[in-house]
Formats: sequence, C-alpha cells, structure tokens
Amino acid sequence: MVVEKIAVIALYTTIAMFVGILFMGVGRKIVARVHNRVGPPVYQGFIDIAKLLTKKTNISHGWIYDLALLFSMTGIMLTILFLPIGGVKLLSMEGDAFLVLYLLAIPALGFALGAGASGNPNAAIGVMRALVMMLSYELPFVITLIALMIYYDTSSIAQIVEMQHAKWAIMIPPFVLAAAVADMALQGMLMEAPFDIPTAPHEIASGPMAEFGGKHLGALMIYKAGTIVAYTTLFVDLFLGGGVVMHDGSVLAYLANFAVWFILIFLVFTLSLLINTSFPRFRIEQAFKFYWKYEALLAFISLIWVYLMVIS
Amino acid sequence: MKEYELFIGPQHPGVTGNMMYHLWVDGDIVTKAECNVGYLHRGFEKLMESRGWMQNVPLVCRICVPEPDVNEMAYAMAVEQLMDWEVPDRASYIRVIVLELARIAAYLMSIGSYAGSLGIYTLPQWTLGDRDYILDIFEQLTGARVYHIYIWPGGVRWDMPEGLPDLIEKTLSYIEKRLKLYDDVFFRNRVFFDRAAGIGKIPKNRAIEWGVTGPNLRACGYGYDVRKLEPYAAYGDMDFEVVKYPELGDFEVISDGCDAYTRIVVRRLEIDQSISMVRQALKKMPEGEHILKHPNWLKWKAPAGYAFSRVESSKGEYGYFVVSDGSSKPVRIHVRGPSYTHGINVAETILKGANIADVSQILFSLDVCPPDIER
Amino acid sequence: MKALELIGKGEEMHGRAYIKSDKEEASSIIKKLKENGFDHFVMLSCVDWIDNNEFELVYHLWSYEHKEHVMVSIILPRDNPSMSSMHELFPQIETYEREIHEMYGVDFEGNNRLTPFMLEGWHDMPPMRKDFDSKKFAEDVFDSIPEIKEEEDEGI
Amino acid sequence: MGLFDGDIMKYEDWNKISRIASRKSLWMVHFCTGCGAIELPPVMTSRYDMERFGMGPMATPRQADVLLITGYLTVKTLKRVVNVYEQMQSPKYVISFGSCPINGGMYWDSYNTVKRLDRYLPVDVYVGGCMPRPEGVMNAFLELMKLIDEGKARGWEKYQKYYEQYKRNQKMAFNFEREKDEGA
Repeated sequence: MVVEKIAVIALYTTIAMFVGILFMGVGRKIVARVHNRVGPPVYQGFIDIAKLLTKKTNISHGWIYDLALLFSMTGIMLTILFLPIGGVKLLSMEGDAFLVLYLLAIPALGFALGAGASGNPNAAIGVMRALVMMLSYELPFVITLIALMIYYDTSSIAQIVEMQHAKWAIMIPPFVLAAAVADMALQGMLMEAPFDIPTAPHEIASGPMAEFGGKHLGALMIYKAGTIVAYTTLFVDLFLGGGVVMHDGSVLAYLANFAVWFILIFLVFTLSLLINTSFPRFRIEQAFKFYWKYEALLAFISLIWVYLMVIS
Repeated sequence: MKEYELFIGPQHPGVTGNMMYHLWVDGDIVTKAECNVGYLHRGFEKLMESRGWMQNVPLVCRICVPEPDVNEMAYAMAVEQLMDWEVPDRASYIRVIVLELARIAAYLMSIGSYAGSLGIYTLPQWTLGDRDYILDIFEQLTGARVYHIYIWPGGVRWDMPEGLPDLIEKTLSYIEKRLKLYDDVFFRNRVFFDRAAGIGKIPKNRAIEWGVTGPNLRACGYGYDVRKLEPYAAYGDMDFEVVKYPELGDFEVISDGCDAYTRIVVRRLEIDQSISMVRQALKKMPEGEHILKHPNWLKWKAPAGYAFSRVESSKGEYGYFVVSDGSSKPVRIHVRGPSYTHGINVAETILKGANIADVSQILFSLDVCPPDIER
Repeated sequence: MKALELIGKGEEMHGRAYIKSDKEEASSIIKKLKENGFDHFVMLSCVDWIDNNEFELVYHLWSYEHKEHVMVSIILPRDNPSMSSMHELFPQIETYEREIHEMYGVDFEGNNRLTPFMLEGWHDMPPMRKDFDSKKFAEDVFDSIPEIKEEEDEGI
Repeated sequence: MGLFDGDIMKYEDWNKISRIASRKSLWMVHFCTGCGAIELPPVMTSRYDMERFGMGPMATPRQADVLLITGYLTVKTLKRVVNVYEQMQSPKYVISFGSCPINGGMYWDSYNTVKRLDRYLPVDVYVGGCMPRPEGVMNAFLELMKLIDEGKARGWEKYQKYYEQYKRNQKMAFNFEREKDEGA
C-alpha cells in the first residue's frame, strides 16, 4: 500500500514537472505569436534544461547556494502533492488549505536564500523585491481563500473541489469577483508582467537569477516549471472545480478529469501570459499599493458578500 | 539596507549601449551617479585628420549607429560651407526624405527600447520589426541597410530610383496603421502612465543652460527645433509645426512636462510629423541634378576657414566643427553629439534621487547613444 | 551680427560670428554673451596648430533668441597649456574640459574632475595632439602582439 | 560517476546528447560591444526571429552560452569582454561580427581599437562585412550550430589549453607601455 502510494506520488510529481516544462515552451510560443513571431518549438523547455544540466563547468557559491535550490524544489513538490490534480487526492487532509499557504512561501524563501548566498547586489535587490511581492499578493489571496472556506464550510482544498461538483465556484456571483482578485494574485505568484518586478532584466539584470548558471540554472528552471503547475492548479482547484467533470471513479472518468484539468490550467496560464504581453511592469511600491488597496478591497467585498449569503 | 554601490553596465540590459553608470544607492534611492564612457572610443577625430575630405564620408556615419544619416548630412553641410557650394534643389529634397525616414527608424527603435525598459516586450518586437521595412527602403535607395554613405558633400550619391516613391508611400501608410496599434497597447496604457509620469524631471528653467536639445528640450516646453531655427536642406519649404510640451495632440497631458512620459510622447508625435514631411518632400521634389561636380578626390583642397554646421537628429542637436588650413586634409573635425550632455551631465544630475527601478527608464527616455559621446 | 555688436570685435565666417579673445578676457566675454541671450553652450573644442606651436580653444555658443552662432577663440601656448575652468557658467563644460584635458593635455584650473575620461591606463602622449602618430602607435602596440601558437595534435 | 565512465552510457554518447541540446538552445549575452549590435535587434525580433532556433538574449554572462563580439573592440571594452567570457560557463562560444575584429577594418590605424580578436579570445565563427546583414548573422548562428553538432566548436577548450598565451597577449594590450618598459 505504502509502495503503491509512493509510486503514485512519484508519478504525479514527474507528470507535473513534465507538464510545467512543456508549458514553458508553449508559453514562449504563445508570447511569440503575440509578438508576430514564429517562436521556438513547444519542446524548447526540455532542450534548454537538458543543455543547462549538461554544462561542463559549474560554479558554486557555497553550500547554502547549492542546498537552497533543493529546498525550493521540495517546497514546490510538496505543494503539488497537497493539491488535487484532476480530482485525485494525494496527500490531502483536513486543514490543508492553511498548509498550502505555508508551503507556498517555502520555495520563495529557498530561492531568496540561494540568491542571497550568491552575493550579487542585483540578486539582493531582487530577493528583497520578491519578498515584498509575496507579502503583497498574499493578503488578497488569503481573503479570497477565507471566503471560499466560509462558503463551503471546510478548510480542505480537496473538499472544496468535491463541493464544486454541482456548480463551479466561479459560477456563484461573489466568487467571480474573488476569482478576478485571485487571478491577479496568480499573476504575481507566476512573476508575470505587470508583476515581474523581482526578475526585471532591465532594472536589476534578472535579479535573483543573476549569478545562477549551468546546472543550478537548470534546477531553477525545473523549479519554475513546478511553480507554473502548482499555482495554476491551485487556481483551478479553488474556482474551477479542479477540472472534475465525472465522478463515477471509472478509468474513463479518471482520464477525462485529467484532460479537463490539463485544459483548464492551460487556459489559466494562457490568460496570465496574455496579461503579461500587454502590460509594462509596476514599480514595487505600486504593486504593493495595487494589491493592498484595490485587490484587498475587492477581496473584502466578496468576503462580506459570501458571509451575507451564508448567514441568510 | 545600508548604502551600497551598483554598476549598471557595460554588460547590462538596462543601459542604452556600451557605457556604464556607477550608482551609489541607499535603499532603493540613488544618491550619486557617475557616468563612465570610453568603451566605444575609436578616435574618429584623430582618424579623420589623416584622411582626405572625401575619405571621411564613410567614417562619419559610424558616429551614430541608430541614425547615421544625420552625421553624413552635418559633415556634408560643413564641407559645403567651406567650399561655398550651393546644393541642387533635387538633392535637398532627397536629403529631407532620407533624413526623415532615418528619423522615423530611429524613433521606432528608441520608443521600442524604452518600452522594453518598462517591461512590455511586445512593443520592441513590433517596432523593431516595422523599422525593418524602412531599412528596406534604404536598401533600395542606397544599397545598404544601416550605413548608407548616401549624402555626399555637394548632393546625394545617386538619383532616386524609379518606383521608390510608391514603396515609400506604401511603407508609410503601413507604419501609420501600426502606430494606432502601438497607441492602444502602450501610449494609452494605465501602467505606463503610472510608471513614467513625473519620473526623471529636468528642471525647466535650467534645461537650456544644461545643453538639453532635441525632443528632450521640446518635452520641457521649448519649441526649439534646428529644422525651424536654421532651416537646412529643404526644410525651409516644409510645412510643419514643432511639437512641444503642452500640445500633445491626442495624448493625455498627465504631468507638468520635462519627464520621461512627455519625452516619449513627443517622440511618438514626431513620427507623425516626419511621415507628413516625407510625403510633402515627395510631392514637391523638383527634377534636376542630384550632385555637384566634385574636384578630383585625391587633390581636393578645401579653402582655409572655420565651419560649423548643425542638424536636428532624433536624439538632439548634432554639430560639426570643421577647421581647414587649405590643405587636402582637415586640421580638425569636432563632433558635438547630443548624448554628450544628455548622457553625462544631465543624466548624472537627474539620476540623483531616482528609484533604481527607474534608472534604465530615465536613460532610455533621454535616448542616450554612447557612440556619439565617445566617437 | 548681434554677437559682434555686443562684444565690439570679431569677424563673420561662413555665417558664424568668430571672436578672437585671450585667456583673461574670455570668461568675461562668455559671461556677457550668456547674459545677452546666448544661453545655449554648444561645445568646447580644441585645435592643435602645430606649425605655430599653439592650441586654439574654441567656445561655441548659440542664441535661441537671435538665432545666431558665435565662436570665441583663445590661443594657448603648446607647452604647459592651461586655462581657467568655466563650469560654473555652464555645467556641461566640465565634461568638455575633461575630454580636452585627456586628448590634448590642456590643464583647466578650477575643474577638479580631470580624471581619465575615455581612455583607461593610457601612458603615452595625449592622442589628439598632432605629433602623436596613431598609425605608428597601432603598429607598435597591436601588431607586436604574437599569434597564439597551437600545437599540431588535435586532441582537444 | 558511473553515468559518465561508460557504465551506463558511453562518454561519447553523453557528449553527443549535450551537443544536441546546446546546439538548439544557444543563449547569448546581452552585451553590445560595438556598432554591430544594431543588426541584432532585427535578427531577434519579428522579421527574422532567431527564437525559432532557441536563441535568446540573457541578462548575465553566467546564464549564457554565446558571446557576441558585435564589431570593433576598444582596449577598454576588451577588459570587460575578457571578464564576461571568463564568467561564462563552458561549453561557451564566441561569434565575431563585422570586419573590425578580423583585421581592424576601417579602424586599422586607430590607437584605441584591438585589431585582431583571435589573439585575445578564441573565436568560433566570424561574420564578415560592415555591417553584416541579418541574413549573414543568421547564417553565422546556423554555422555555429553545425560546428557544435560536429564537435568542432572548441574555442573554449583552446582557451583553457593555451591560457598562458591568451593571458600574455591580453596583458600586452592592456598595459602596453609598462610591458614595453620592462622589455627594454
């Protein structure tokens, strides 16, 4: 039983990483189409990572720098395991919504640790910006999450997914507002414009990544691929019913749910890319103001609205 | 965080070419900036002293890479002043067409790279792709994409080929169509307003004293343009209004001028102006000779004297100071690049107190081009 | 021309006013021109007249008001040339003075930023002087650098 | 180290995978060393689009594989270029643009430009012309990909092997006067 469970977990993390790396290539292709270009092949992400991992030299900046990447990678994998993918529960339990919130902070912290160890002033600025960004987008995101938890009366993401069988959360009026807020928070989590502040190449030479190269950068890209899957899946689980369309537990249902999940995270990711291609980037204090002023206000309105719906 | 030092460049995407800014930063605020140039110093002025009057023509265009024709024009004008030549009318009109097309190309590039510095990579991709169609015109007219060596002392190298006016018209209407798209994506973008308004202000009362010229000066509200002040080529016959700060056409006036936003919008409006000027020049162009007869290039001697010529480029005012002692080689050619003041003294002063997030934005909005600082 | 009237001397040259001045008088002339509308400092250039053994500094000013260009010229001896700095009048003169200090070896008193500007680790004579032979220098320095000797085997 | 010694996979095969991957994903340093940089934007943007072949600009040398010497190099820039080159992680490649790095080009008698780049850095591919056209630039990239595929782009190995000679030449260019005094 345990062996089986481990095998399934290994399978799912592999699939998640695979999908993430594929999405990196697809994303570049989509962006290229907006730019009027042909763009790289969709499997470009795999080639890039293969190249980086087969680089001959490897410059390290001490053991914190090396371990920090593992730290991030573990964080993001754990996050994926606590999120139902296509309705399949891996490590779900009661109260995992809070756990996921904590887990989401780990990769960013690991990233910050590694970048800080590299000793580049650009990286230091980038890390500071990344931490401020995290602080900014978490407030509106947590409020929307609380709204969901109040409405569905549970603190388990898997249960939230299950309760959306009849009707996706986004079909309920207050959650349209909440989904919009969460989507902008997602934009910040994925570090896409207008919130690609921590890695702005023109300002701080790609920030935390400034000193990463070779195998370290390859590992970083895998981690980045993981974040794409984790964050989009979180959004799909919370607002789009986790992509579950059939509930009879058959193999067909399993495959169908998986396919729908894939399509949904792809759509969410595409939306974020399209926003990315049509906005310049904010300054960090503007981003902070945006999240804590407008976004938090909207999130609060949806929270009160949900509360009124629940008590009436 | 306590005060630390930051080097922007020479290998850095946030600087407008091969140059370096040494910043002292306190938290996010720049407390002191120092410009370090010389990475592109090829000693042009020295090389020109050992070459003949005609041999210098291919050298001068290398001084400004994004818009080489202004250099050819300024050098040709200075030599014409020394030789006391009157350029044929047709050549003057062709010169206007070439200069204005080069200006459009340079503005497209500078707007694109400015947008890139703000993080919207869609716009540079579009503008640089569209700029290539103008380079196609140049290729048909002059045979080269970047360095044309087309404007010679005494006229232009050869006459305009047949059918080129149609191609120019086609390209211009295409670019006009595309400009609308740029406006929607970038020039009416809320985030752009938030980022650019009030950033990198040049104090209005000191702008002239600091030697600010070109679109940067016009963004401060002074309607000074060399094309109007000292009309060269056929600019005297052209009908145009100088774009300056409060009159920004369709675009919103969201700040009190002198800032990055106004500088970029002025550049955007001058593309429209250049398009209309190319059309006028095509319409008014007379028939006739395209170049005066040159003396033998190897024995060409220019009369002794001091000549100064100035032209308006997309970056500001270009000046050529040419000294001749009556021999076949110049004694001294000194080039006044617009970036010389913008990139060093103005940038060093206005970067003080800026946020590091805005440093590259300010540099791109000043349109600093290092080759003309260092030469 | 307005500038010639204002200063009371000089000549017209290819449509530009050309005023000959000297070291002491120059700064008062430029100050006077600045106060009377010549408020755009175009550039400061230096000409090496090696046959007369002198440098000529040329201050270019432009007036947006009168639409007129004026050159103020100063002759300096070629040995130990020095001039007083005018960066209080126009801040960007500082940069021009730095360049001329580096390229011609002219000293500007009062300018405390005469640090290396474009060249780095330059030990030879200032390169823009006429007696500096750029071609010979290039041959001496860059052609003397040997090629990389490669061994025959292609094991690498 | 079983994977590399031939227990699982032959060293040659491993190298081949590495070459196939790096051929299709060449990242270049964002460093405009000279006027040739003006023809790079058209190559990277929508008209010619080098991203089709997996190429893209990178902000820092650590992340990049290809160093483009876009045109003439002044002595002052050469110092930075050597720094950037040494920061890059091998395998790394150098492409030189235009005629100036080949033999000095039109700056053959300038006192401040380096005349022959191959005496200071190992160059894999040269593009001739002033300016090289975007087609020429693209051709150079494709040529480099071919060389990598055949295992012939070994400039970085050459740099390691003849490191003393390269360093000596660089030093001679940087401190010419001092060197001359010591020699005399």
